[in-house]
Amino acid sequence: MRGPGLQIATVIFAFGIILRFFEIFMMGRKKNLSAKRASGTGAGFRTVATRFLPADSETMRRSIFTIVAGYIFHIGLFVTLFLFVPHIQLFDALTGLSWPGLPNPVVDFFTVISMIALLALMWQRLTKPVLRLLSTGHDHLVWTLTFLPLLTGYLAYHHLFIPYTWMLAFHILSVELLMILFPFTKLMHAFTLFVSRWYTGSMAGEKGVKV
Amino acid sequence: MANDKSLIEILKSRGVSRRGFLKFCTTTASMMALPPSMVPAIASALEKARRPSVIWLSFQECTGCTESLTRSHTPTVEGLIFDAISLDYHHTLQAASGDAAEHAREEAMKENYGNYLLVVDGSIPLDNPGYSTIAGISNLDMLKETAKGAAAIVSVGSCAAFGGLPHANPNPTGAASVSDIITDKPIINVPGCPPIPVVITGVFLHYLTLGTIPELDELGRPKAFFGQNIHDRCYRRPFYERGQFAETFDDEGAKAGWCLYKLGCKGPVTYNACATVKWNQGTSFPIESGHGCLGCSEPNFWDMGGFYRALSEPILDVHRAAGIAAAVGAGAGLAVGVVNQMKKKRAQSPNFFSGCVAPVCRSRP
Amino acid sequence: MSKPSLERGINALREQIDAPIASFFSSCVHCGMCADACLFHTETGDPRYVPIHKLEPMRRLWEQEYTLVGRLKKLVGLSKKITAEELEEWQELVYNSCSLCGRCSMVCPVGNDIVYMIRKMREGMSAAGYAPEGLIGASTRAVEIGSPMGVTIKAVEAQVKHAEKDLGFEIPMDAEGAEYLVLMSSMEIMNYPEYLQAVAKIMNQAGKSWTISSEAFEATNAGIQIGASDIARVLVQRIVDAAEKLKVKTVISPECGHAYTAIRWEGANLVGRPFNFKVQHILEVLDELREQGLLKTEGSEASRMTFHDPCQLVRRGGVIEQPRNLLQMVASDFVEMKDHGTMNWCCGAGGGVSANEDAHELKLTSFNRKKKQLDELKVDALVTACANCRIALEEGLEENEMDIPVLGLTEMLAEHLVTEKSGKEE
Amino acid sequence: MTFPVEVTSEPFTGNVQPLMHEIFHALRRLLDTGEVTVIDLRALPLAPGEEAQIEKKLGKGEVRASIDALGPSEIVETGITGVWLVTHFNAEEEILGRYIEICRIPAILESQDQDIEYGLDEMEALLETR
Repeated sequence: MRGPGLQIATVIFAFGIILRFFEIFMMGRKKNLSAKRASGTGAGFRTVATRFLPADSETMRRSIFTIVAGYIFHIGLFVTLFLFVPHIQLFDALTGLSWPGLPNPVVDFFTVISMIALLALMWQRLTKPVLRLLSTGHDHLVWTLTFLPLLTGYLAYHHLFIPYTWMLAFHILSVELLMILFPFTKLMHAFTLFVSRWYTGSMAGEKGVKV
Repeated sequence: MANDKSLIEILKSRGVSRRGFLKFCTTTASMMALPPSMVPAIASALEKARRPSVIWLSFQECTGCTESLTRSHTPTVEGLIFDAISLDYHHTLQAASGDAAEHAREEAMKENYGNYLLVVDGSIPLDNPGYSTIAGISNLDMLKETAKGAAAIVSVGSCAAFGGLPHANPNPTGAASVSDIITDKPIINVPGCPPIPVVITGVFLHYLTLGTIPELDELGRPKAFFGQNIHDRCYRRPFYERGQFAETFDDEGAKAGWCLYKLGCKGPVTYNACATVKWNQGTSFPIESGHGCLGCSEPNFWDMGGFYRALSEPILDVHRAAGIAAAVGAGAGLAVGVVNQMKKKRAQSPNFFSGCVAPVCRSRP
Repeated sequence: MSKPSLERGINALREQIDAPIASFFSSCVHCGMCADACLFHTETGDPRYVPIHKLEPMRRLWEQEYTLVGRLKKLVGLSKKITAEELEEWQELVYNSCSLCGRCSMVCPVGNDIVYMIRKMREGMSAAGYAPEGLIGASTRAVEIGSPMGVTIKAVEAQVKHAEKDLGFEIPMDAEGAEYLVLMSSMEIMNYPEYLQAVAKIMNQAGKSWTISSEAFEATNAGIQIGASDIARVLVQRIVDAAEKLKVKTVISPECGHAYTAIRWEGANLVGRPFNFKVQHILEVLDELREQGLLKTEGSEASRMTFHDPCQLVRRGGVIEQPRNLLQMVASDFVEMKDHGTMNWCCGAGGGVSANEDAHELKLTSFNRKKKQLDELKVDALVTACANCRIALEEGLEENEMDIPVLGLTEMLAEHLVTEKSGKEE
Repeated sequence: MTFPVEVTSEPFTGNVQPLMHEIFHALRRLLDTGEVTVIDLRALPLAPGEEAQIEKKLGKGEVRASIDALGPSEIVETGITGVWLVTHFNAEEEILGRYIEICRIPAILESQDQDIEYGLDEMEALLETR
């Protein structure tokens, strides 16, 4: 039932990610000649860590919906992707790294809240004026690419609608599609956000500002 | 070729009481995966059933299917079934050999044209007919010829049903399944390597008693036996749900009977009755004996990436390909990066860099 | 010299796009959180003012020219070219509705420094000729006359004379070998002459040698605001030349936000070499003097006060604790606004907005943010350390009929200096 | 790597308890309407030991019968009157099937009309030879 899809997807994924990093880093940046207050390197890493939390409680209050739904979605996705035992088994086979998983009903719960959060975020995207203005086909494509593996995985696990084997095939296909398009869409943020945070943190750190 | 006697008469002639017949019907229902409430219907059907003629062809096979069948529950119930059918040709089991055997086949075909049941085990080589012949007749020719007059075909075992081991990569003989070749006859696939014996007899019984083809899934398998996957009916399923897995065949988890998913069990994608019907007179089935399911009743099970690799692991090696892709990505990235830098440099040419000194800015385009 | 044109604008953008920008655009998922951090959006509700949207033409250029996929899309005609009309439309977004305050850069969950990009976007906008008249005028005056407001050295000299009369001692002009070179903003020269006197008093008390330069008195830099690095470089170069000529150790940036950014952080990068002198904001100098015990004050203001952080000093400059240390010396009832320090809200007039008449209405509307902050605190006075903020705050308060005086921190400190007489008594 | 969760010594399917409930309701139906229920133990996924568990729970009753037709069969009334355990063996004493029957008496125990007819014939023959 399974063919070379994963191989193709992994190849494109690996190719794309490396290509994109080269594309980004080779744009270069000018050396900062001003007198630094501190080295930016450490400050960059500090921001990489601190940006996992909202800037302050007021920001939290102002953007509560985006932050809460965003957190739930990302945590749910993380648990589903990395703590479901069959997934760990796949990572083990691909990378040789293994770690303990969670019981299936727990993973199931996280999958569900992750999907609910994604739906909520889509609802916000379709109704909030700022997001309506910002959103493009790209945003909806990326949303769909993320939602499909969750949905098909959930349906396959619960044996809903069509036979398990078929749903599993759709699940695998949806993940492969996600992998293929990942490097060339804003899904890439999963990697580049660390780069972005580091740049911002280090530039501010050189000025003695914690961001 | 006495097709005149009904099953009940045979039983009677063997001194089987009505009570024995009832017992037979009860276990038959069980075998056909029918509920006990169907027993009276089976009984009345069996009373009327006639002996059908059966021709059994063995092609590229290992005789494992026949072994499985003949070792089952000997010599009573299934034995009776074989008494009930008229097995006119089976080159492993029949006493006759050579011309006499082939003659028997031709005779049976002629006499029961349009009514006999054709059973096939083994796959058919398409590359070179010489790979497998019987009495100088290629498997392909024999199948086509025999299938013509058959009422229905039962493909016993994964080889006949899906090509099986001969079909495994790189498929040196060009092995094909029966359904790859015969398209104009009802075909019942009874895959497995070998199939569960009572499943084989169950299918025969269904045809014998009800005279119909059982309800089949999209792979031509009777839903009664292949309707649910091993995983869903596995007694170790709760361990899967709780995330308790045996990591090796001799660790504590293995001893405690935890789920064998990580050790390559193909239960989740394998449709068969092993977990309920079990093997060796209901003694156990592979998972109960501590080994994962191989998925032997599924097409291409031999090429599913390895019996001891978890289902979610990739079939093909991706490391090398991914490594090469990453290197190509780096090369392409380097090239794109250099082109970008050149473009940036061009944009920096003094002509432009002199830029928007104020007096000029005042004259807007 | 070539005329501004779309081609030149696009070329300028091509040149500006660097690795951080490529990473930022790759990371943005259009979550819209920057909208909640931008006072031009929060106070108007206009969705067009969501910060990341202000960069859309630049983002497209990056995608089309610097990514493989963008190139392919361009090749098959799937991408929209950047047009002059589009840049014209964006002028409002890039200049009127952005004060370069950088609050959006603080909240972006993927860590994009959005204002870093706006600063660079303006390079393209000005090269293409789509910059506000007000800023073009200011830049022209800065280059031709020496000050964006048209203040000449004569006005400075007049002010110096006036101050010397008031103070009773000489203000050093072009004094070689002084420790400090004091710069001013035209705003201070024209509207807040107290600043120069305050600095003179403090330096005098501290016994520090200092000077002003007849060749480089103006600290502000219209080139930074309009986004024209060549102008910015010319203006910074004047200061560098003067500082080197006078062999000063430290150049003091006045109470002005963007001037500090221009000299302290962009200066060396604009002239292309590190400075051989230090650059400090006046508050940094004062805080150092305080630490050394050279800044002595007496008495304190009893009225309830708060401090408005100039964005370029806190978020973009790193001068955060100094004003608080200094205020503690002279204000007994100092309270913080809810959002302060690096999370403060802009006065609404930074980044060239104050010099841009097109942005006048928007500036007044966005002042509502500050008004709300002040209403919560009910203060008697507002202290700040940026002449531009100060003007904007005064204007906003007047518009809203709020009777709160706005004070410059340096002047406030100078007013509380221990006089020579009381000093002797101690 | 294993996930530390409390381990029960025996694997279980969780099917025993529902089965007991099914038997309970079948027994009530038998009393109320006379309806007979037969449960095929082979059609249920049961873990090793679970069948024994069921047997143990139901206990042993008063009646125990054996049949010798096409191999032996064993019919035992469990400790719950009306609940029978029927096991069919082949001639080699291998189990062919196990059933729980909820009835007054398992049908297999009743003498069958056809067999009675043969009996009559044999009786006749017996009497004639006499």
